[in-house]
This record gives sequence, C-alpha cells and structure tokens, in this order.
Amino acid sequence: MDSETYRVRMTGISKRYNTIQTLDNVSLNLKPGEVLGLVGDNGAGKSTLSKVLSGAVIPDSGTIEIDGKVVSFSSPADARSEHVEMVYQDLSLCDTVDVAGNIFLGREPRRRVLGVPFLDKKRMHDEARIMLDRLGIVIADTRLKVENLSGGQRQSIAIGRAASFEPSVLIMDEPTAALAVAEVEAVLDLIRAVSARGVSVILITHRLQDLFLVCDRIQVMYEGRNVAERRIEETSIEDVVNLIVGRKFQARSARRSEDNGARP
Amino acid sequence: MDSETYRVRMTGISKRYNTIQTLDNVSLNLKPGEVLGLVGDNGAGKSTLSKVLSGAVIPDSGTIEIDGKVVSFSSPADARSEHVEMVYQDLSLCDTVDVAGNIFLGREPRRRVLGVPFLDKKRMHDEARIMLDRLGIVIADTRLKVENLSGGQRQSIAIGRAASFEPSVLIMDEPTAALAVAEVEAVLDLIRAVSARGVSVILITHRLQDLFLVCDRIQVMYEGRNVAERRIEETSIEDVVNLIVGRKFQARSARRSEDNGARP
Amino acid sequence: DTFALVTINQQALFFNQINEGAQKAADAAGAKLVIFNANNVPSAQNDAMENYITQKVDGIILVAIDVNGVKPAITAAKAAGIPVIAIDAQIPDGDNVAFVGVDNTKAGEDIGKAYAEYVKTNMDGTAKIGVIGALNSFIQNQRLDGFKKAVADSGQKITFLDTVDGQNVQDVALTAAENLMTANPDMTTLYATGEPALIGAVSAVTSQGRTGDVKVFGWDLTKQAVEGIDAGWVAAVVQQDPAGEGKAAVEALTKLKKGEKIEPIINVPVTIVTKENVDQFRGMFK
Amino acid sequence: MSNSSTSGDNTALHPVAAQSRVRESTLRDRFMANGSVVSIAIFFLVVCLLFSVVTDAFLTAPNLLNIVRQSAPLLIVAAAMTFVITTGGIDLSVGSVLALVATLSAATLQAGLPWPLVIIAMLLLGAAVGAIQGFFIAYERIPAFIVTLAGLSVIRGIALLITGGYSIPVEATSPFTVIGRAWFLGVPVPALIALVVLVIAYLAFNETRFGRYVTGIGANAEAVRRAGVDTRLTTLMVYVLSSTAAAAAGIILAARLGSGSSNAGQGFELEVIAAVVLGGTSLFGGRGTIIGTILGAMTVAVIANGLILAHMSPFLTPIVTGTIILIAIWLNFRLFRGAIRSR
Amino acid sequence: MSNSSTSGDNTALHPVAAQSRVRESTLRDRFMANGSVVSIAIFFLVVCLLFSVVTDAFLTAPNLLNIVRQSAPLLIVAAAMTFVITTGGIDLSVGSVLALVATLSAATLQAGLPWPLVIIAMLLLGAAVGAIQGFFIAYERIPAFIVTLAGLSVIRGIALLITGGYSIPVEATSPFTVIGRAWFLGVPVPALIALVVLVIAYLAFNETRFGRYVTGIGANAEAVRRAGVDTRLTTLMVYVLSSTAAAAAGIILAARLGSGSSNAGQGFELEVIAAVVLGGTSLFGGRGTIIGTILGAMTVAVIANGLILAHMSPFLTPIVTGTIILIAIWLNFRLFRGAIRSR
Ligand SMILES: Nc1ncnc2c1ncn2[C@@H]1O[C@H](COP(=O)(O)OP(=O)(O)OP(=O)(O)O)[C@@H](O)[C@H]1O
Ligand SMILES: Nc1ncnc2c1ncn2[C@@H]1O[C@H](COP(=O)(O)OP(=O)(O)OP(=O)(O)O)[C@@H](O)[C@H]1O
Ligand SMILES: [Mg+2]
Ligand SMILES: [Mg+2]
Repeated sequence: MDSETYRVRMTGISKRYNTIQTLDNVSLNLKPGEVLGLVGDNGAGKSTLSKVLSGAVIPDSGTIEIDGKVVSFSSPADARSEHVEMVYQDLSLCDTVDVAGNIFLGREPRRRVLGVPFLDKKRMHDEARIMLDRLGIVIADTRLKVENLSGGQRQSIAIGRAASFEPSVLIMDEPTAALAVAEVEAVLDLIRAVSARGVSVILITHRLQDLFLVCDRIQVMYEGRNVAERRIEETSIEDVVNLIVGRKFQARSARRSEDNGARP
Repeated sequence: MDSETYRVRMTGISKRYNTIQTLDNVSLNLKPGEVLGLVGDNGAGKSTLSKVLSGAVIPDSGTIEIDGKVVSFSSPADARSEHVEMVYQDLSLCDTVDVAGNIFLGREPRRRVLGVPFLDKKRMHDEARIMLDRLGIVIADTRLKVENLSGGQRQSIAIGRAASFEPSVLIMDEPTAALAVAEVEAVLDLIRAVSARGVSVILITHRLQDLFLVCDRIQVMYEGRNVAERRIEETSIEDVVNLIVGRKFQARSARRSEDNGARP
Repeated sequence: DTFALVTINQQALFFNQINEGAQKAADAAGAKLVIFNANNVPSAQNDAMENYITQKVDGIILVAIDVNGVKPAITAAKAAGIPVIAIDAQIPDGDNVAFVGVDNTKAGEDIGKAYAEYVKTNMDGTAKIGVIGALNSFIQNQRLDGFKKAVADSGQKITFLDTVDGQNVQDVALTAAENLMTANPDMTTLYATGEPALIGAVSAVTSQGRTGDVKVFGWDLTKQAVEGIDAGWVAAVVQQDPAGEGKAAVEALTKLKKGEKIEPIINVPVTIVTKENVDQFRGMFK
Repeated sequence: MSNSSTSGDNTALHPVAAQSRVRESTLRDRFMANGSVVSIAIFFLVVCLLFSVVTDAFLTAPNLLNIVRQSAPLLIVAAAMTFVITTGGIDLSVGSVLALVATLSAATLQAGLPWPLVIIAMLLLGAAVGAIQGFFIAYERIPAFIVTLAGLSVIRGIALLITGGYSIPVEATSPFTVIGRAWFLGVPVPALIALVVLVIAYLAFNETRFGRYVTGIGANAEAVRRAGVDTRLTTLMVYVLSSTAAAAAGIILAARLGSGSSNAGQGFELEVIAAVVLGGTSLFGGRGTIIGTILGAMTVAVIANGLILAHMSPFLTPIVTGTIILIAIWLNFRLFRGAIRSR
Repeated sequence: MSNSSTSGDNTALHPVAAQSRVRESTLRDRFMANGSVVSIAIFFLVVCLLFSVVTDAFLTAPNLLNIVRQSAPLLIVAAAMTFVITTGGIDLSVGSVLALVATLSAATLQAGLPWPLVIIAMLLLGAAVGAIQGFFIAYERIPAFIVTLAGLSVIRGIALLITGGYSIPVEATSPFTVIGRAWFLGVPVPALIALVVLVIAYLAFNETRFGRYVTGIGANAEAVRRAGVDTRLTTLMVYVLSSTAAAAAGIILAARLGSGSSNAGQGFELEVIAAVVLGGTSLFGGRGTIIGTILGAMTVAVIANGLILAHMSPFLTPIVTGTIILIAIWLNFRLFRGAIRSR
C-alpha cells in the first residue's frame, strides 16, 4: 500500500519506563476515515502508545508520519496543531474549572473589549450545552465545577472536548468505560458520524462487542508488542478474546448473550 | 418478608447537594448471599447511594439497618467495622504509596519488635502478590507506586483491597470498567465465589450483560429515585435498558451480539 | 593576626559604622578582620563564635543580641585562650575581657533629661508622648527604661501614651507610627529608640502633616533626621560613635596581643545632637 | 428488537419528567458556593464594625485613607501572588525584590537618573528577576519554594551589598516622591495605583485565557498541557507578575519613606501569603480569588491599625491579632461548614 | 464455545513468555527511583569536599562535632516537620514554640523548679500547643497555614510578654545546661539527642502504620479515610509531633545558650521547611523522606559553617549561599531529569 494513503503511520515505537519496556517496536497505521480498534490486556501498552501519538509521551525511538509527512511531537500542542485529538483514559479534567471551561480548555472563544481579548463566556456556555445535549448527557448547569460530577458525566465532558474541534485523527482511550447504555450508543453514533466525515478514529475499549459495531479493523497488543491485526469481517469476538489473553479463553461475559437470565 | 432475614435495609435515604436532590427517598434491601445489580443512567445517584452505605457520605435523612440492627455511620470506619467494604468508582488509591500498601491500607499486618508494632512488609508483599494473581492481573512488582500503573492495574488493586478482608457486604461501583476481558471474568468469578460464601454483593455496572451472569436481582434508579426492581429471571437486557433510559430504547451495543462482524 | 567581629545585622547604619571603624583600625594594625552577620538570630551568633574558636582566631569582637545567650560561647573562647570584647551591649557577669560602648540605660536617661528640659522650656512643662520601640531588642528596651526613669524624676507633667512596636524595620515602624498618631491626635512628642524607628517616625510625621505640632526625639542620626533638626521639629537625637567603638575594640585586642593591659570598661561617649551642634555631623550624610 | 419491558408506554416508562430534582439556586446557595469569599467578607465587616465602636478615630476619612495608603504595597503584591499561589506555586522572594528595588531606585535617583527612567528600569528589573526565577521553576522544574527561597537570600544580599547597609535617602523635592505621598482627587496616589492594579488583576484572573490557565495549572497541570497550552510559559509569567508587582511596591515604599533601605520588606512575603490564604485561595492551587485576596489584605491592615487606635499594649498586640484571626476564621468555617474545602 | 481463532495452539497464541519485558532493576534504576535523596546526598558530599579543600579547619573533629551540635535543634524539628509536610500541611509556629519554651524554661528554672520537672512540663506544653493547633486543622478543617501563622504570632507574643523583651539567664551551674553543653562518649549531648530522635522518626515514618497513614493522607486523604483510618487524629498527631519537637529544640537551645530569649528562633520555621524541601519532601504532600531531610538540614548547616570558616564577607554570604543551593539543585535536577517530580 502506498504510504501516501495513510493518515497516520507509526513505526518502531519503543518506550521504556525504568525497568519496564512498556512499548517494544510497535507500529500502527491508520487511513483517513478508518476506525481502528486497539485492544489488549490490562497493562499491554495501549494508553502509552496512544499518548505517543497525542504528544503527551515522547517515545525513546520510532517515527510518526501524518499524511505522509514525518512529524516529531515534543508536546501535545504540536499534536493538536496536526489535528490529533485524544480522550485520555484518566480524562485529564481540571476539577476546579467549570464544565464549559473544561470543554473549551486551550481553545476558549474570545471577544475583544477595547481591543483586549476577554473570554466570551456566554458563547462558551451556550456551545457547551449544545455539545452535551448531543452526547445525551444530563448535566444541570455548565457552570458547575467538574469535581462533583458523576463518573459518567465527567467522561462525557472529556469526549465533548476532543470530538468537537474538527480533529482529523481522534483517539478515544476507553471513552465508554463509565457511560450508561444510552450514552454509549451516542458515542458509537458519534464515532460513525465523524469517520463518515473522513476523520480517522482509534478506539481503545474493553467492551469488545462495541468493536464490531463501529470498527473497520482491529489491532491487538500484548505486553508492549503488536501481536495481531484483523479486518473486522475476518474475525469474531472469540478470536479477539483469545488474541488478547494469549491463549484459548472462555469469556462468558464477552460471549453472545443469548443465555440471558440463566444463572451459572 | 421478615426484616430479620435482611443483611441490609436502607429506607428513605435522601441527600441534597446545593441545588440538586441527588437522592430522593431511596430504599435498598439486600439478603445474605444475594447479588444485587444496581443500574441507572449517568448521574442517577448510584454512587452516592452506595457511598451512603459505606459511610463515605452522610445522608440528610433515612435509616440503615444491618442484620436488623439500626446503624448510623458517621465515617467509613464505622461501616468497615460492620464489615461493609466498597470498591469506589474513583478507586480511592494513594498514588504515592506502593501496590501492597494500597491493598492493605488501614489493615496493615504488623509484627512486634521489642514490643513495638512495626509493619510486616514481607507479609504484605507476599499476600498482595497472591491476591493479584487471583484476579489475574499482571503487575511486575508490588513495590511499585500505583501512580504509574495502567487504568486496569489500578482498578484491580482497588478490588483486591475490598474483596480480601472477609466483608459481609461488598459494594462494587463499576469494578470492571477498566478491566480487560480475562480480568472481568475473574471479577465475576470472584463475585460468584463470595456470594456463595454468604457475602451480600451490590454490583453497579453499565455492562448490562454481566448482570445476567452474576445477579439475583436488579434495582433501577432514575434521577435520584428508585423506579423499578426485577428478579433476574423475570427480565431481559431490553427491559433493563428501557428502564434505565426511561423510555423504549434500541441499544445495539447492549443487544445480543449475534450479528457480530456486520457493519452498520 | 585574625580578629573576628560578630555583629547583629547589616541593615542598620550603626552596625556598619562599627564595622568600618574596626576595619580601619585593623588595617592600621596590619591585622585581618572577618565579619559575621547574624541577621538578628541569637543562636547564630553563638554558632559563629564556636566556629571561630575551632578555627583559633586571635580575638573576637561581639555585638550581642541576647546578652545572656552568648555567655557559654564567651566562656568557651576564654577557655581556648581567645579574648572576647563586647561592643554596645554589656554582658552581665560575662567572661569577656572588656566592654566597649555606651551605657544604654544611662544614655537613655540623658536623652530623657534633655527631653524633660525641652518640655519645661518650650512646652510649659506639659507634654504627651508616644513611643516607637523595638520590643525584641534588649538595648532598645534599656533606652526606653532609662528615658522613662529620667522623665519621671524630672517632675514635669508628661503623659506616656502608647508604645508601638516597630520591630527594628523601617516600613513596619512607619506604619506603626502613622497609626500611633491617628490614635492620639493630642500627642505632642515622639520618642524613637533606634535608627529604623526614627526613620519611621520622621516619615510618619511628614506624611501626616504634623511637623507643626509634634516634636521628635530619638536615637541615631540619618539624613532625614538632620533635615528635621534643621526644620526644627526634630528636637534632639542621641548620636553614638559606632566607628569609635569598633576602632577602640580592635585597638584593645591589638594591645592584648602585645601583652599590654586594657581597661575592662571602655566608655565611648554619646552626643545629644540638637540644632546647636548638628553642623559637626552634617558631613556624614552627604 | 424484542420488547419484554413491563410498561407499554411509548415515551416515558416512569413519571420522572413531572418534577425536576434540580431547584433554582437561591441566595443561600450562591453564598455557600462562594463560601470562602463570603466568609472573609463577613469577617472584614465585623472587624471594621468592632473598631468603629471601640475607637473614635477608626471611622474617620483620614484614618481610612491612611489604611489604604499603608496597605497599597501589600494589596498590589498580594494580587499578583494570588496568581502564583493559584498555579500551586509560591514566591518567597517578594520582600527581597521590594528591598532591592527600594534601594536601587534611591541609589539611581541619587546618581541623577531622571525619575521616569528610574521607574521603568525598576519595573523591568522586577520582571527580569521574575523571569529568571520562573525559568528555573517552569522550565527546569525545581520546586518554587526552593528557587524563591534562594532568590530571597540572593536578592536581599545584593541590596545589602549595594547599600553597604546604609539607607539611601531620596530628595524630598524629587517628583519621584509624588508616587508615595501625593494626593489626587482626594485620594492618596498609592491607593489609586493599587486600585488600578487590582482591577486589572481581577479582569486578568477571571476574564482572560491567562487567568483560566493559571487556575487550570493549579488544578491539573498535565491536563492543561494536554489541551495544548504552553504551561511552562504561563507558569513563568506568574513569577514575572509577582516580581514586577514587588518592584512596584518597592517604588511606592521608597517614595513614601523617602529612603531606600535594604531591610525594607523583611517578612513581607509571609504577610502577603497570609493575606492571599486568608482570602480563600488554596495553597494547593486550583482555587483562587482576587476579591478574597483584597479582603484578606484589608483585614490584616485594619486589625493592625485598629489595635493601635484602641491603645492595645504592644506586648498584647501579636497575641490579640493572632487570636482574632483564628477565632473569626473558625466561626466562619463553622458557619459555612461543607461549603469550604480545607484544601 | 465456538472457536474461530486463527491459531490452533492450545496454550500460547503468540510467543511472549519467551522474553520478559521487565528487566532486573539495576543500580542506576534504584538511583533514579530515589532521585531526590541521591541528588541531595551528592550535593551534600560536594559541599563538604569543597569546604575541606578551601579551608583547613572544616575537616577537623572539633569542627564537625560543632556542626552537629549546632544543628541539633534544626535536625529534630525538621524530622518532625517532615511528617507535617508529608500530610500536605505546614507548621509555621515552630520558631515561636521554640522561643516560648526557651524563655519559659529559663523563667521556671529561675523560679526554682527542679530541672527534670521543667523539661517534662515544657515537652507537655509543646504537645498541648500542637494539639490545639492540630484540633483547628484536623477537626475544624481550617488551612494549616492560617492556623499556624496565627499560632506564630500568638505564641511569640506570649514569650515577649513573659520576658518583657529582656532575656532570662539560666544558671551555668544548673544541671539543666548539661542537655545543651555536656559531652557523652566524646559526642555532644544535643547531637546524641538528635540522633535518637532521628532514628525514631525514621522508623516511625517508614515502618509503622502511623507513617504509612501520614504519607497516604498527603497523597489522598479521602482514600485513607475511606479505608477506615481516623485521618483526623493522625493529622492532629503530626502537629503534636512538630510542636513537641520544637519544644525539645527550645530546651536544648536554652541549655546551650544558658538563656531564654523571646528572640530565639526568629525565621526558624523557614529554615526548617527549607531543610525538609531541600531533602526532597514535597510541599504538596504524599512524598516524604527522613533521610533526605537529614541531608537537607546538614547541607544548610555545613554551608553556613563553611562560609564562616572560609572568611566569606558577610555582604556576600547570603548571595553565595542562595546561589550555591540553586545551582547545585539545578545540576542535580538535570542529572536526574525525569526521576524527580517537581511536585
Ligand atoms: N509513567 C510511567 N512510569 C512507569 N511505568 C509506566 C508509566 N506509564 C505506564 N507504565 C507502565 O507501562 C505499562 C503499560 O501501561 P498502559 O497504561 O499503556 O497500559 P494499557 O494497555 O493502557 O492498560 P489498561 O487497559 O489497563 O488501561 C504498565 O505496566 C504500566 O505500569
Ligand atoms: N459532592 C457532590 N457535590 C455536588 N453534587 C454531587 C456530589 N456528588 C454527587 N453529586 C451529583 O449527584 C448526582 C449523582 O451522582 P452519582 O455519582 O451518584 O451518579 P452515578 O449514578 O454514580 O453516575 P455514574 O453512572 O455516571 O457514575 C450527579 O448529578 C452529581 O453531579
Ligand atoms: Mg489504558
Ligand atoms: Mg457512579
């Protein structure tokens, strides 16, 4: 395949933290509009790999190409300027800042009063309200500080922040972990919608059934290495489970749920 | 039903935070060895209700009975002395303390040297290792500080802490949100094992299929109120979804996953 | 020869003049002078002296903060054969070989007498006085006590209003002095027990526009004080001879080194500066 | 999709939309939400009331103007320090910068430099000192406490070296002294300067991106960095602000005292930090308020002034001051229990 | 269960167990893991080496014993302060407690109380002061900075009131002075006392539940509370510790100086906090080290001693001290970049 057709090409990414080789010569490719599911066991290195792409972690070695151009991210600001946005697993919210402030962090709309650029708070709150409604989340007031919100409410704010600013690559690190059923649907719809617009999406999740609803391709990591890649049509939940665990594994929680209601 | 047969009876629990009535006259009953699934939309009040039972939040009104005896928890220490243990949604870990230290927090084994009770660190690390292995989680060293662990690794520590000290009531607030497939299985197995030993379990989760694998009963909350209760045999995923959302809702991510692999 | 001078701080002119006088005398005698600044911390003086003892200097000159608290170090120095000379603050029952300086209580009485005299002749024998002190300073407390005693003995109708704590810091003294004046609109005189207090008092009288009805008395001349004397509203200031004290101390140590005898108390006289004799000090503040 | 739900209603399965669980926020809610500011405001008013009753002189125009004039340096530096502390930092060097600027401006005026040049040069000096300290803190990640403590020592040392311990007089006739002593429209000039600084600080803190990032850095610096903000530059800037404010305070002080002394502003850093913390800004960062800081600074100034007016013995003054502050804060914390976080 | 996996291997699907991604921790790893302590240790050694070369007197037994004797009060209080700061708190009142105890013990000795009684009474007084401050901080949740700042003012005020600004002598013949001046087995008694305190502090910090909870409270107080620990009592106790340590320091100082002065320990709180922070304990709580604190305190003491021995001009001393500390810490941070967190 011609490298020109890739939105993202990461090759040979390695990262060591003291005694642990968190990433070991990992690669990742992503085409425009493609949705890639990145899966693996806990501690496999998924979050670290995606942080490398978002500029939050600087790898020890390896190269990143965006749209065929080699880039070197020394900070998340660099990645943002290449339109790479990420929903971090730890959400990365400022607890003492209000909901709208967190959504617009780093991109606050401004209006000039006597030539001085002041925050346009009204616009921030109005637009934040619209974004939250789109994600189907109930938050009484966008002036609330995020420290007291529920787990799911906090997660929606992080999603709203990353998804709303015309990314060309959108990385979502377990975006639905704390979300209730309707909100999960909204996020999956969102992924479908943005990928249809040509945005490349990396979805990290442990809810394997979701992968089959939105992904084009799945990449499996194991102990800091790439171990498998599958087109979604060629695989099944059982296959993915086995790849993640590294051996044949019977996971009833990830199986077809036909036997609902039957106790073990 | 005779109140004597209940392990936990919470009645009329209300809690207001400034302008929001987070809990409004909520009840919850739990029998010995029963597994109760507590579900609801984001911000419904599930975490707050369970924190009331674990003593972390003091309700404005309402009563709690444990084994038929009215109790009043003014701190989590009170609840712990009644053998109520909880896995908190925010995990409640001390980032700068090591893995073993977090698991044993508040219950460190000690040995006397010249009559002075010193920490028995060797025992802590040995036993912590055993617990983690039982949960199937890979953590290189129990001497690592938890701040740098992955999301799933952190969650297992919180689970290990609550499950390992002979609780009689075990509350798990989204314990599997960050866990990979094998680890989820291990937690579900754990729930089955402890409930078989007579431990009452409250499981809060948004992974609805898991409810049907371990729960005896499901209680649904909506905007701070009880709205429904179902025995697991009498309900289905679709029913639960509708109750959570408050109207008929088609959630493909929570449906039977027969159509794996079919793209939308 | 190496002599060590342990001082209180370097933010008051007074101590720096001691240093200069001592330095000049040391240069003249061909000796080396090392200076330690304790920054108002009593135990630091003790520590520094111990360090100098282990280093075996040939003599120590000490401007003590806590006159009791330096005694062990002085005793240790004596045991090590190192003579200690106290400047400015006498050590009660100390093992120092000599004291150079001013008797602060006595000089406090002198300015008290001068003050009472001024009140008698210029204010019909009645006055109300406010005090800006430095409560943490031993010698400044002595200056206040001596002053009060002389005033009480004088038999004039003098009322002591408040004492405020300037903490030996100019800006603190200024704020305290301003508030003192607001609190006592009927105050007619001010007494400041040290240099920072006097600077604060002078600035406060100017800023409150009270140069017409408040007369200032105090210790240690500065340029502002000289201007006040010229203008007439600073009545009298005790001027010590710190350079002379430093010089006398070094000279005494040199004498000791040569095996000569010295007096145990070497008094350096003070001058009460008023309009009459201010000219002889004017040169210091150009 | 098979529907096994027990309710056949097509829209709402349970009657919830009927009553909302969120009520309109009342005055009391808003009070509680701003607990720490309301608390210090009440405290301030009580202290003022107390001294108005106990002393005659307190509630007179000259005394009140005196208080604002005296506290202008404190107000200016405390406003800037609010930014520093809100990022989770601290600046212990402000007292030393104040002393250095006070002595240097007196010295340069004496050397014949025109006064406008002196002012500009001194403000630039302050900014440069802040930039150096900010560099070590923001770019080299050395704890602010260590950097500014070293700064405290070095900068006052330089002031000492320049003056040789002498205090340097400023000619009373120099227009420079206007900054400290003159009146304009019936208000002392230092108070006017402080007012302007406070208004700018308020707007910058609450209505600009910079202020937003300052709060964000204190709450979660990594989150702000991940949002693409140059957190290092922002952090450096807050130290530039605090040092420049300290320089301005030094200029005002030298002009007011008519003298530059290297012992000016001893312990000033603690006074400033106390005003900021008393106002409700958290030393852990992420929570700051300029209004609170103003009230905190004015409270400290009013207590100092009022106790002297009340003819309190100087031996009792520190005891009474400490006790008043502690008891008042305590009562307020009991009043607003739950609304205020201890961190 | 249907098996559609592409690999038929029954055990491992991919070759991973073959090579572990975790390697044995090397000496360098352990260095990096304890970056801040190693950093201050290197710094300390370099400073010692420097002064050994520059001055003759530094590396002599009497001088080294002098240093430890002089720094005993600092070491004792810094060890206790490490607990306070690790919980995320601060105690600004230690200098004042030291002064109060020094004056009161001199006064009570003068009044004829037997010296063992004086010592016990003074330690109890320290504990009581700490308990009162701890009560406001832990149970009433008032920020530690405000409580102990009020304490600083009140307690020194009381010392001033007792002495009336004069210092009170202790009879040189009193056995009380043994605590400050005597030697035992060739080591000064204050140094021995400090040693005992440090060993106990080290064990308490690292090997007991109390020490664990202190660290935990600094990291996440709510998590420790949820684990069923009485965090309020633990928090109160650290202030009891620091005040008691300050009282012990006050006794040693009074015994050594033979005098109780209300001036004692001015600025001592900053010196103590500086030693603790220099040692690598974080002001944000959760990370503390007693070994680091000892090294930090000794470094400060050695620099002060060495500069005196090197006959540094007093005008240059503060400049040189500050610069040495900053540059050394900076080099160490560069060396261990990544290993040390700025917070
Ligand atoms: N800053 C760090 N310092 C030390 N070790 C780290 C650091 N960040 C990650 N690690 C280690 O690297 C490994 C991979 O972590 P990572 O967070 O990438 O896993 P993950 O695949 O996202 O797991 P999860 O599914 O649990 O979120 C873990 O063992 C973790 O302990
Ligand atoms: N300490 C608090 N202060 C103010 N509001 C709070 C506080 N705790 C909870 N709330 C509010 O109460 C509501 C319920 O929160 P809770 O965390 O119990 O929800 P939840 O059911 O656990 O949701 P999720 O599934 O997202 O975890 C939310 O709207 C939240 O904003
Ligand atoms: Mg992860
Ligand atoms: Mg929740």
